[in-house]
Amino acid sequence: MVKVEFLGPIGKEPMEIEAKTLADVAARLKEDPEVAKWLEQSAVAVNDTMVKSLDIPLKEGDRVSLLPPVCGG
Amino acid sequence: MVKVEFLGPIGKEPMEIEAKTLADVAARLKEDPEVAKWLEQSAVAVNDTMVKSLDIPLKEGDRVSLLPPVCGG
Amino acid sequence: MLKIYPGPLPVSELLSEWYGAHYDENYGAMVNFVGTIRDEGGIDALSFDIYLPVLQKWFDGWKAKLESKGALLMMAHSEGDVPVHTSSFACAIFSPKRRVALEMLDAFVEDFKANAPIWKYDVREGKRIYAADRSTPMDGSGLLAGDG
Amino acid sequence: MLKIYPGPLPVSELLSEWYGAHYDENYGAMVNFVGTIRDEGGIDALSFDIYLPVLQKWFDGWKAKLESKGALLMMAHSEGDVPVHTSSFACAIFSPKRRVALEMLDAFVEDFKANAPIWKYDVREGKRIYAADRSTPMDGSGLLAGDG
Repeated sequence: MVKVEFLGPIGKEPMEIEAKTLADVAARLKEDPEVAKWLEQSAVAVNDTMVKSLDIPLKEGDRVSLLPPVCGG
Repeated sequence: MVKVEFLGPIGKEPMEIEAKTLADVAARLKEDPEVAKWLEQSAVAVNDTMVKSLDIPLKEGDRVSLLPPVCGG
Repeated sequence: MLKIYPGPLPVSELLSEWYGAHYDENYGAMVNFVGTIRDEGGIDALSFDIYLPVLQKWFDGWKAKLESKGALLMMAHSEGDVPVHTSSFACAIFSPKRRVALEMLDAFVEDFKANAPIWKYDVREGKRIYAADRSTPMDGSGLLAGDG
Repeated sequence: MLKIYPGPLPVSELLSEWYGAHYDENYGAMVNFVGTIRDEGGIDALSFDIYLPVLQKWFDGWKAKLESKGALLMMAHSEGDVPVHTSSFACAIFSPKRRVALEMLDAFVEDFKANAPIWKYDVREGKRIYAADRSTPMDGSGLLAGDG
């Protein structure tokens, strides 16, 4: 199981899902309409490191974070 | 008569000279070896306004200032 | 050094503290940027969420980049509500060279706007509304939307 | 506002005063540049001559340029001796827009270095030596050297 967190304005409680790669996470999240609408505009971190590839392997206990559009300052 | 001032490191007392234009001032200053060496690197103000042309007419009492290379900050 | 404050930043104290901590370390230039909440669109305040673990890594990356140029970086940001005409963001760069200070201030502030994990909300009549129209997708956004 | 100080600038007080005077006037960004004397080449201090009438006109030109962009400009500079590790130059720009603030800070500081009528001297063992090697001829230099 990996934990998926939704940061900032997504405002959704974390989910626990079965996933071996980020591609598995993507497939699962697309099924949830509330989350799916954020996917196009969100960046992704695994264990708080920003990632750019779906091939990232995931292991038990990993945390995947979705970061929607930002505006600091 | 116009007054010619030498600013910053030139360190020379002001001179009073006869001059109808800046070209007259230039001719006069080139005769003074102590000043001549600064001319290539100095900018010029007439009555505290920076000028870019030798054709500027001068009148009695005008002040011409020589500004050598600067370094503020 | 990255500091997070609940509510508005004490700007004068921060600038004085940063200058006082480093003025005698032979940096020829200090530059600062301070962001202050503008009174526009009828808001009472802006409010900020921060995801600190990623913000800290982002900041540490910039700090290391500046250190490689002989320069220092420090920054403060607010979390929660920041009323109009108070400040939510401040930073300082100390550098031996003025070109490094000026160029890195510009680059740092622009990357901050684009990639620091901070979310902004308008506060109107006690309600918090995500500032979607002023927000920017971070580098690498859309990864999970692809056909993977 | 252009202020000349005999000796080192009170940097923290200046930054605090500038921020305090304008934080509530709806400028979204304040940027600062502070120049501090580096300990190098065995100097005890730098020393500055200023020709204020031309400096004031140069400053007023920049102030008007920034006002046309909705921005404010203020600056302070030292005259006379400024020991190493104290500061001789500080400025602030307030702007509604951060791009204006960042771009104008860079342009203003570079033009300051090239065209503000200020002369720098090294101070060593009580002697004042013109910093010719670090000085720049102002725009239009050489006018009186031509064949006119």
